[in-house]
Amino acid sequence: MISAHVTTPKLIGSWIALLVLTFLSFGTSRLGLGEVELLIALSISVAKTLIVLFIFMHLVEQRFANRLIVILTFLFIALLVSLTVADPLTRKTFPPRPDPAAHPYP
Amino acid sequence: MSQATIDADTRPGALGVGAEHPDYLRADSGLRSWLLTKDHKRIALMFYVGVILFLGLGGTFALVLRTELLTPEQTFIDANTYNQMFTLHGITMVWLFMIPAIPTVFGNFVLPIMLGAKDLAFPRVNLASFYVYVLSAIILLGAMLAGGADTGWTFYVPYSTTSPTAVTWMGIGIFVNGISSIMTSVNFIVTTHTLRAKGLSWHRMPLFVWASYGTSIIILFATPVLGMSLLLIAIDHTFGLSLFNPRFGGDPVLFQHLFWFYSHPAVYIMILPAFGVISEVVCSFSHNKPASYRAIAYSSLGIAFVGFFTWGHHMFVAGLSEFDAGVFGALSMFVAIFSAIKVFTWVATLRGGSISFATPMLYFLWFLFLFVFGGMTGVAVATQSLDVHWHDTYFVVAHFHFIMVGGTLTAFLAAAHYWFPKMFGRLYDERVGLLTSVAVFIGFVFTFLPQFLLGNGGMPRRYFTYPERYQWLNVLSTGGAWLLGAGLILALGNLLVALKWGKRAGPNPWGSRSFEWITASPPSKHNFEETPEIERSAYEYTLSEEVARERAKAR
Amino acid sequence: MNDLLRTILFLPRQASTIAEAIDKLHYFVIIMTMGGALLVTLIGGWFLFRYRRTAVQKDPSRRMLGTTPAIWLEAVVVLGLFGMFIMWWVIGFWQFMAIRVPPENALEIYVTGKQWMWKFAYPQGANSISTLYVPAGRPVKLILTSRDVIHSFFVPDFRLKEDVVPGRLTTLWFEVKEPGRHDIFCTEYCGVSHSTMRGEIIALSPEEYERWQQGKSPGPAVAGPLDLRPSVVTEYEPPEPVNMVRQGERAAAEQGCLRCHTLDGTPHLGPTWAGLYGSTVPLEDGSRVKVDEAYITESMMDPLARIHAGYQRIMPSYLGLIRPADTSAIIELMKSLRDVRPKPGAQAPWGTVTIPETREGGQ
Amino acid sequence: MSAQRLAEQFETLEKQDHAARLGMWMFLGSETLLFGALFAVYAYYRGMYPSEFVQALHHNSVALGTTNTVVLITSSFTVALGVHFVREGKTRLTAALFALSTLFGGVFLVVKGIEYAHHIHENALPGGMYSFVEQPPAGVVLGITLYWFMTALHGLHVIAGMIMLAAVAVLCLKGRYGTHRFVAVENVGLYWHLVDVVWIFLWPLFYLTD
Repeated sequence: MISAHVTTPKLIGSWIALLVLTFLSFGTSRLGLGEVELLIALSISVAKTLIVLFIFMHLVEQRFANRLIVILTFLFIALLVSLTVADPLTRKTFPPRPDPAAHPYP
Repeated sequence: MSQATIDADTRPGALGVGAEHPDYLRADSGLRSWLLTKDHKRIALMFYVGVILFLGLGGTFALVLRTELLTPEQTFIDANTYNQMFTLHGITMVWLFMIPAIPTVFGNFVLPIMLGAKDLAFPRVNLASFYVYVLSAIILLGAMLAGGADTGWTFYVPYSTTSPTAVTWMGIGIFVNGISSIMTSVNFIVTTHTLRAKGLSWHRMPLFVWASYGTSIIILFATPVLGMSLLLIAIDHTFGLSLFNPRFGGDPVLFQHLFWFYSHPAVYIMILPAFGVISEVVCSFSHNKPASYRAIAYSSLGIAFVGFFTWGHHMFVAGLSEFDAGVFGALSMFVAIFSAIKVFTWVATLRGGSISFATPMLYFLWFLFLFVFGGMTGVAVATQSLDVHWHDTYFVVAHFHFIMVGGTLTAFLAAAHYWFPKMFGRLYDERVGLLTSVAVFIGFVFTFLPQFLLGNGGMPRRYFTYPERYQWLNVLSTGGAWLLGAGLILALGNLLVALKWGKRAGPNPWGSRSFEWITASPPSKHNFEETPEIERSAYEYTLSEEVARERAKAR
Repeated sequence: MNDLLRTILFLPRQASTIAEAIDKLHYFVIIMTMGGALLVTLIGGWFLFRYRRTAVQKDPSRRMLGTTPAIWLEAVVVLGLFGMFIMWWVIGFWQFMAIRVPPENALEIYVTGKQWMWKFAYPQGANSISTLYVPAGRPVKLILTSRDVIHSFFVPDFRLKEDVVPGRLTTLWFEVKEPGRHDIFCTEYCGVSHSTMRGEIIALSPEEYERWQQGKSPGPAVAGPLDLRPSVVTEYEPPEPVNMVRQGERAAAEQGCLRCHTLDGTPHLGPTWAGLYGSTVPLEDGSRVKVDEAYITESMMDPLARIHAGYQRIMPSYLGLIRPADTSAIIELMKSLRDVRPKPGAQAPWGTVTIPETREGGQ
Repeated sequence: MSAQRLAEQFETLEKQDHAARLGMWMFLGSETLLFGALFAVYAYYRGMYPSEFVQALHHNSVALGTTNTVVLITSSFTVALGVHFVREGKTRLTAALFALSTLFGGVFLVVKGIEYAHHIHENALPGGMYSFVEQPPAGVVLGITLYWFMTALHGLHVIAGMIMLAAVAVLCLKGRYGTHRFVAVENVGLYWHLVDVVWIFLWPLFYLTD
């Protein structure tokens, strides 16, 4: 069952990779790129998460069932976030109109 | 017709696997052996008692509600009590009855036996799940006594955060209840993965297992979201967290998103196990393999998956953006397809069978009508322009009661009769069973068909008083509710009587090929001495019963 | 046919222009639903009878063990059904968009829901409680908001409904076909007296409506079926003779708007209101925005969100401090000033300004 | 020893261990959805009030947040090492590494506490208690409330994880775990990694917002 084994050098390597990615993320956030920044930061976070999942959490050497759980988890979070956020973001743009509903009102 | 058609297994010596051991009911005695048991069958029975009690409580609330609605103005309770009643009816029925009902009682009892396992993967977690359920029930009952709640089971903000009732404790109670559900579902999934008997591949499993698997996946991923949203309500109610408070720019619609992300899949948590039961009942009584095993099995997973995409159709008029409404409307149509596949496959399974007409089969017939009608009105209310009129009227009430009562409760009753011989080793009275089934159906139709018309007429739900023009339909509905209540009590009485005075049942009174019927009725404590070796699927009706038994070697 | 089905299905009158189209879809959907359920049940029942065990034992040829059932048939039926469902969706969504997008020239009326009554504010300054007067044969756009919890504005005769959400403005539009009276229900549970939160829409002929607006006929007599009277008619408030624009001027003075904004185009701390409504103004971030109700409301409630270029970020938020009626009155005031030309060459005078202390979130 | 710990319903130890791992993964998946709901709230409000959110989170100390990120990643690394060594039977090393990870968890909480104290001092409190006069607009309060709620919930998970890590460290010393039995150690490790993963997302959302 265990095909790829997680070894000490691999663990140390991933640790260093995680720290490097952390500082990369920190560095890009200082550049002042605006909205793209968030996207970059989140992509880096996803990369870090994958390292933690596959190496630290040994997903690389486990059965598919466990990976399936991870896939489903991410899928459902993505679903929840995207379909929920689509609501406020499209209130004014579809159909295009000045929509008083998008604004706070006592 | 009734008794003659049941091939009661009367051959001497054929007492089923494990008959030489004392059955699980007699294996140990004393209160301790029940309360601290790790036996999945005993835990199932304890859940059985619990859910029946809460069915009674929720049903009582419902009868009070219906009686109050006999007249357009106040009949015998005041508005406040009425509002409390429908809230408590919803909370009790959804979280204390519907969601645990089939999985924790029949799932717990038969799922391990179906897989040829001695127990669930985590027996202690299973017991803990029961006690967490009891704890949640105590919290909820305590909250009912200490102020109740008048928010409706949907807990919409900002009303729920400002309501002077015990909303906080209701929220916490439901949160705890969710933990219990999650524990059961983790157990089911792990058991299905790791404890299948030798040779029992995925495509040989009984269809009930597939349905339970799908249900468990929904519970696992949807319940935490409900837990979080109710926790936010509870904290808001007590400490003023104000995350949805318009004063600070919060949007009450966001709460509805979170709530329905759980509560729409929750509908499938309630109906999927019912599908599982119906699949078993249909195949067992028509002595036929399912017209398409894979269609039923995969559509369970399909429903579990697609059920997550459709929550927005509860919010078409709630201030949802038109774009989101369109997306959710289209996605909602897909779920109906999976349900349709199931229904057609069941009907096709009947064709060419050899059908014995016992009580569970009659319940199946009711289920067919009620579920198809309820399900198609579901597609109707997901049609946006129609939903604008129907939303939050009695039409919606009638629709989901067709699914929940007409679907799940009917299937629960079918399961209660179908597995009764397995659980208690006795047969119930078939004639009384058929009669009560008819009473339940007629009562149901009279209760909820008029409510469709009320909804068309525009009567909003949760109305304590209503315009006079709606009265005659309400009177019909109330009458039906009483009949339904009476039918349920009679059905329960019939089963209780059979518990002591019923005829002894053999291991396989229905002549089913599914694996839980290999063991003795009632099964011994460990179900099987050794893991069985399975060389056939659960629906091999082309084989004679002896051959079928040989190809599922068990000891 | 229409009337027959409508009566059988217990549907109320089709009083709005879109009601009939919606009902046609309704008939189709409900007939298919009922028919589908009956068909499936009958086929199931027929199989139950034909393949009953006693009969099969007598005549084993009925038993079709091991025959492959017609999966293609199921596939065809399922695909057909799916096609039908998608058709429902297409028509339903089409109609939904028609329900949701108001025409340009609609008459705007502000609706405020509170526990447990409806309040209506008309552009010309009139107010009413529980009874909404609208002209027949003309599109009316309701701008809805709530003072406390979520309510829902439901008119069964129009087949229309929209939730009334605190903190937001939602809209609903309709065109009544002819004069008459129609029920308003609240359909979002809102507390003890939820079921008595009812009201009435009285549609008047355009002439009658005009007369009513001028205060000449406070309670026009309109024929309508008896049972359509709301069971609880709360207080009736005769339309105020006060003009909405006057009310706006009063509110603007009371709220202190006029300390920074002028009405005649004189430059001051904030943009002048003269000619502002309907114009397109530059924003700080370089984009431009059309000054409409949405932008004005936003600027009152959340002024720093999108600030007019060239002005300081000094305006306090009025969120929670100003009544909705005043908000709409101020907007009406600004509308009335849309044709006043601002004085040319004016720039904001940069003076030393103390930032007004805000009370936002202070509790 | 290993025969004893095989529960009656399992055929082999391998299956039993697989069951324990799968159960843990499912629990973690469920737990993640708990945070998922809050991420959805965050995304929804950030979409509605982009500039207010930036403003609200502006005074979060990036330095402290980044320190915490490094601390938590390192603790995750030590836990991973510990799990690695328990499989090789070096239980004393595992105990030491887990104790070190618990210590890192403590450092994380102390830094978080310093931040909280700073916020309390500024009156940047959640919900109705908010009274940080410099930042009035509506969305800001939501940003601060979310910050408090999400980090506090994460903090609770850190505390729970620390208790489990410490318990496993003690049991390792007592010789409960070793080459014959390590799935429980793995599962506690998995839990701690989840805490780390959640923080990996919280950090950019609440600290790198300028």
